[in-house]
Amino acid sequence: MLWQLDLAILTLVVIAAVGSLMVKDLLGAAILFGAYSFMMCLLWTIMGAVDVAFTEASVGAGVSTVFFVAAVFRTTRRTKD
Amino acid sequence: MSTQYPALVVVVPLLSAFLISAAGWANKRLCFPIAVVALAISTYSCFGLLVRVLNEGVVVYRWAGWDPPWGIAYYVDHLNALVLTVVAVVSLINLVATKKSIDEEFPDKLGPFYSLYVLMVTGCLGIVATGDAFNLYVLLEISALTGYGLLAMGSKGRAPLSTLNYLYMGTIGACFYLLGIGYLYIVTGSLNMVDIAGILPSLYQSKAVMAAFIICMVGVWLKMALFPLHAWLPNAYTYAPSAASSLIAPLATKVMIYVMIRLILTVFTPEFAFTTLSVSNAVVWLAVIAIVVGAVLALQERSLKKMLTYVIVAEVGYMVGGAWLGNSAGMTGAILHIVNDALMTLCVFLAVGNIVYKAKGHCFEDLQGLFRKMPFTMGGFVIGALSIIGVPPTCGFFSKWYLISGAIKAGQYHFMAALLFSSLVCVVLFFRIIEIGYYEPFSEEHGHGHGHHQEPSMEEAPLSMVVPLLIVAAGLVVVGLYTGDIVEHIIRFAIPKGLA
Amino acid sequence: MTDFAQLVVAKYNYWIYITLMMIGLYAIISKNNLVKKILGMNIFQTAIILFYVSIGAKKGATIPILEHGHGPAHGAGSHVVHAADYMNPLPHVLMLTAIVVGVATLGVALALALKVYRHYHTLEEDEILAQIRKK
Amino acid sequence: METVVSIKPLLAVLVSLLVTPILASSRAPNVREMWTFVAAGVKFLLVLSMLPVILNGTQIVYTVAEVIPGAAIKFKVDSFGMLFALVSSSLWIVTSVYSIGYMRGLKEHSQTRYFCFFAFALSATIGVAFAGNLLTMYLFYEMLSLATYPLVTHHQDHEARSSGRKYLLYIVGTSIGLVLPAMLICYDLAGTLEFGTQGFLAGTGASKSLMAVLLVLLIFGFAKAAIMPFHSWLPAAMVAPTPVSALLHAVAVVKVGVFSVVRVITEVFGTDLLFSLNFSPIILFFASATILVGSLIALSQDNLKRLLAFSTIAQLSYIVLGVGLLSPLGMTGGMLHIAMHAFGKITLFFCAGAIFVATGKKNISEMIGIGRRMPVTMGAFFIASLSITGVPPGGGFISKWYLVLGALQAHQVAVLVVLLVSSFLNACYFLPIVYKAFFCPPKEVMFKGGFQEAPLFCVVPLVITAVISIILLLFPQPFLQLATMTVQGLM
Amino acid sequence: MKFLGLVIAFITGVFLVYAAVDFPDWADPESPASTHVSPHFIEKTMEETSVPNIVTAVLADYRTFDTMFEATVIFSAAVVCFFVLRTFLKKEEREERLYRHVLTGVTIRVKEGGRIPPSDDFERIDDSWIPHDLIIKTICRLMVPFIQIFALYVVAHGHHSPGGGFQGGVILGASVIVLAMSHDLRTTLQRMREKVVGILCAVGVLLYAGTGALCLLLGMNFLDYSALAPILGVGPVTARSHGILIVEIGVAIAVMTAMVWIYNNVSSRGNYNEGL
Repeated sequence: MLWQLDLAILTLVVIAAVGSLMVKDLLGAAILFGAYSFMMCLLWTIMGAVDVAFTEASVGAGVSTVFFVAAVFRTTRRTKD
Repeated sequence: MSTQYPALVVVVPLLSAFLISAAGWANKRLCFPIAVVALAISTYSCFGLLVRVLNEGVVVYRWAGWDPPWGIAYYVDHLNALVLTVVAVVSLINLVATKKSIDEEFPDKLGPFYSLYVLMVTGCLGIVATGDAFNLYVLLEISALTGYGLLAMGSKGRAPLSTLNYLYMGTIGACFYLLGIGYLYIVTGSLNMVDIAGILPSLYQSKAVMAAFIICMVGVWLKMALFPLHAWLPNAYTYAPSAASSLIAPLATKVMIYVMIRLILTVFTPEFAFTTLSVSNAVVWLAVIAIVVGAVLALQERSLKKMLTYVIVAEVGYMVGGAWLGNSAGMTGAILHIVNDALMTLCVFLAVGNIVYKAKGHCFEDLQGLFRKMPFTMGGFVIGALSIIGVPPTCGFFSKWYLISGAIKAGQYHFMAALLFSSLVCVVLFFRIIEIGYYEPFSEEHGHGHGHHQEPSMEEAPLSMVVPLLIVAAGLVVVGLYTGDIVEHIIRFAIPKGLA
Repeated sequence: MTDFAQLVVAKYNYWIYITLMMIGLYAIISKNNLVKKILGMNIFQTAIILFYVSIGAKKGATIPILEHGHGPAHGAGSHVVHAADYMNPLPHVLMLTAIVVGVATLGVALALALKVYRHYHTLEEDEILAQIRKK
Repeated sequence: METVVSIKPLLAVLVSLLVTPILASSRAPNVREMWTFVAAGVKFLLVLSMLPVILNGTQIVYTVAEVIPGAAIKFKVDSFGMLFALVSSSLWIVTSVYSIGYMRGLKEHSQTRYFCFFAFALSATIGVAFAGNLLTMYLFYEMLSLATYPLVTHHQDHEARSSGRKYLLYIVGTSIGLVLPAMLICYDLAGTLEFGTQGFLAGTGASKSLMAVLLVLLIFGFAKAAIMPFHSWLPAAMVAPTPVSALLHAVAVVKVGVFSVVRVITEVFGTDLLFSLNFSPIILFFASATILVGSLIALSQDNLKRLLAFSTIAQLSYIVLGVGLLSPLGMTGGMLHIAMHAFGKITLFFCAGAIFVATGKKNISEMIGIGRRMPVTMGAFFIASLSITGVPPGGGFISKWYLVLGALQAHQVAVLVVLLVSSFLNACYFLPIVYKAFFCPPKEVMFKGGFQEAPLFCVVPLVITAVISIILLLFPQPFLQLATMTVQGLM
Repeated sequence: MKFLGLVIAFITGVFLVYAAVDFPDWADPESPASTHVSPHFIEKTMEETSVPNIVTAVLADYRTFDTMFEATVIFSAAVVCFFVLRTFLKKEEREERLYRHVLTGVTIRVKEGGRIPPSDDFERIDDSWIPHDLIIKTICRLMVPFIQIFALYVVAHGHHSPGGGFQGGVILGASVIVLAMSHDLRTTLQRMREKVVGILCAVGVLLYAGTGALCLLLGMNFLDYSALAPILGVGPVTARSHGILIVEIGVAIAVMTAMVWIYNNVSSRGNYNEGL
């Protein structure tokens, strides 16, 4: 595998994580978290952990995000940090 | 069948959990019997397992028929067998004792409640029985998740909030443990405890191993609420439904103590923990602080249940300190105290459950005149209290005895002082309760009441709640009298010869 | 300097996972919003999963699915397999479990957060504590 | 010394414990008190049945459970324990009679609880008497503290609560704070807690300073002995009903404390060890101080029960003093004083209670001329006070006599002085009461009407005990023999 | 608090970095992790379980005990969500309800005790009702079957390709969730009642654990699939392969229903109205 791609995605992952924690809107945070999970899943595909990546794609990027969105819809988007 | 005891211990409750959850949709009244039968079978096989271990030493069970380290195996030795038995017995008694309050609190959710209850027990049993580091993590999460569910159904608002904090802390703790196991895996390449223990000695100098040990310990401490990581415990247990708190308070922390001792004794050897890694003094000091802080915080509480939770924090200090004294007496005390503390915590929490069931509250004001109202409950409570204080012949005294003598042997006199201090504080704590129940509300005309005390306005809790409580209370004394045998025939073998 | 660079590159994944863990830990401890804490918690968990998967990686190896695997079992059994050709499957297995545990925890946490919101009508911890003190 | 194994000690302890459920469940008072008598009688007979064996110089041992290696829960009946057991079990019968009269006379509330815990306390007392090692003694000592708490605080009012707090604070606080660590250190040193006539600390080459610390911890730790400065629970505990004060705070509780201290001196350390370490002055100093100060405070008391309380404090230290002399005669005197003082002091308490029942008076200043009203009671009071003071025909004379001889034998002139002074003080605070009771000018008499005694249930017991304390002067057996046997065993 | 968090996180980080220096280099074939236990899996899987996908083999056979509890975790999470969130509206009949006439879009308000003509062109709605977007509705409706077929493929083909019970189950669940999101919760609940979800969730895990119990009853250790050989009428190795398939199906059912169950409770905050 090419390690440049590896490094790039690793960096992106960190950015997505920080972003999802920084953004002042829970819905945005949830979406960014989905992006984060998907980056993660790509990363693992690169590392050859196909099953883990598959699971993360379906669970982490898919269902988890849905749960977050549902919860945010049921509560509030407002957040102070 | 006796070869299958290790499987039955865990599998029967597990299966019954699913059955209960399915049956709950058909007929609510089926749930309780299934749960009782399952836990009874599990308890029975625990005793059978204990007997087998006493007769023929370590029992190995290969799940799915694969040899370790490739498959997952249970290694049941004296330590596991003892703790397994205690866990099973405690959960069974509590299940029977709290039926009435459960029926009252969750009339339309009996199915899920019992299924979660049994799953929680399964998790604890599995944690104690397993010999595979990662399997332990999964079971940890099961017992934790179900525990969150049970705790969250208490008082509106406060309970979910405190449970959520518990969830954060618990997840961090479990993740730390997982991380530590990862560190072990990266240097040893194995997940089987015995296998790891075989590989490690050549690597004791590696920073990774040291880190793995410390990370695991921090994770475990976080889950057992050792000071200063205890903040989540009091609220989580206080606002929980009484059935849940009287299950989780005795089991959760004790099981984590067991995990700590298992890690110290089996995965990492005592030499590594106590000599190679020179942190034991610091940990003992931490335990001392935990005991003192727990006792002091308990003093300032005005709610019985919350006071007891702080007592638990102090008790955790006992066991951690005893385990880290680094000599066999202290370790004996710690292991013995796992048993005793589980029983006496169960005893007092059952009593609190009865009080809440009748007096509809656990603040000090609700306790007035309880000795006249519910004498049997208070009798059980007093015995539990005496055991926590450490009055012979209740079992609490003897584990305290071993802990203190371990402290003397190790020359850790501050630990001894802390234990005595907490005993004295416990005297104050519990006799304050007893005074409130005994004197208040004060009668108008002084003392020589002309028969106005006489009328026994007894409103005791139902028999199904009182009898188990009294059984546990009697058990405290019995266990105390049989301390000698327990130590002689079980705990002595659980402690490696290397330990001075 | 060069060997330091070597160190950085050779263990780049480990550094990243540590960074992610620090982020997650910081979020759990010091974020004020309950859902943000839950986010931090999940980041924390995925960081550890990343760590494990990094353990499993192996230079010059392919994904842990045997070639010629199709076809009848005994036939394929005869085909000889070299451990060096395939990734280490064990961490992957463990992490499947870990991911599922993660989503389970997430579900429970969100449920609790909903219950808290139903009672206090806010997700901000300080506001909730203020309400509790007011009572 | 040969030993026989027998379950009798356990039975003697348990008999009153087993009867408590029956007491608690029995509705009719008569049935309840009948059972009390049954228990008391059986207990006394059991103890009595062991007496001949002991007098033959054999010991009875029985091990209940081997809880900790070297420290089982174990009973050992030797001459000294037998002496104490005999006193307390015999006095329980008398006190039961008295309690009935007193409690019914005052229509006290929740008498069932009272009788239950009374029985409970008695089994704890016998347990201490027959304890075979320090652990067992500690066990029953704690049990006694907890069993007496509801009795002390029987009235359940603010006063009872505050004094109950004081009681617990002193008794339990000292036993956990001082005895427990001392016991553990002993265990760590010796590896056993078995009582031995040579003392189990003898062999262990512990430093003198450590020994001194242990001695102080143990002597003050058993705070029921009320050695100053750990004495002030005793006057506070006088809020209890009089029978409780009578049996527990004149006989059972305080004597248990003293008994434990004597055990510590004789069988934990052993006389030889103390002698070689020359610790006797420590004990003597504290004991003498307690005697003098206690007597002086007693002088200034007006409330009769408080006066008796302080006199008790002083008298207890006689026993410690006698044993602390480490001379054979002195020890004999001390041990004998357990019995003598018990009979004398319980009589005095009975009298105080009888006066209270009959007239409702608590203070001495209100009892002028009461002799005309209650001659029997005051006569018994007179005899008992003589016995306490140590003047014939009171039985106390013998024990005092031995104490004096022991002081001479140990060449402790100071102690001799202390004894004489305190006897004088005793006379000073007892005799005026009797004098005012009988020989006061008619115009000062506070009681109109003629002869009117307390209920029969109250009067008979105090007469009996008074008579016994006279008889003990003439026939001090078997107590004297038991004491001498013990001392011979120790020396 | 923020500062404390920073400090703790920083300390942890430094500690971990300090420890990580001793690690074997990343992806080093000679690291103990790749040389101690895993080679056995890689080399023996085929002849011991005849499953080419090593991960599946290890997951569902070598460490199947873990996986059973993994399924249990999901199950318990679902039960917890139900237990914590679900609120049963007792007096729903008495308060007024809204019905919408599908064809005309007329909304009628039924007072308590009132009835509507028994015809299926009325649908029950909440006051927070928003008209569904036709495009989304139609497209999702078209997508769902394909998603589900793919999911089934993933479950069935887990032996030979990435995937298996979990992934398939999650995707199945996702298909239902998509339906619930594009329409509303009631539509889904009409297709899949809560009771069905609850029972299926338990049955799925029960299938897994029950297989293990069956092996135990057949005289082998718990979950030792080779005990199934006589029943399935194949050799022990193939029996293992089949056993793996059985438990994967169980996991799929459990995970799917669990996901749906959690979603139902979370999205409707426990009172099963029309959800998102």
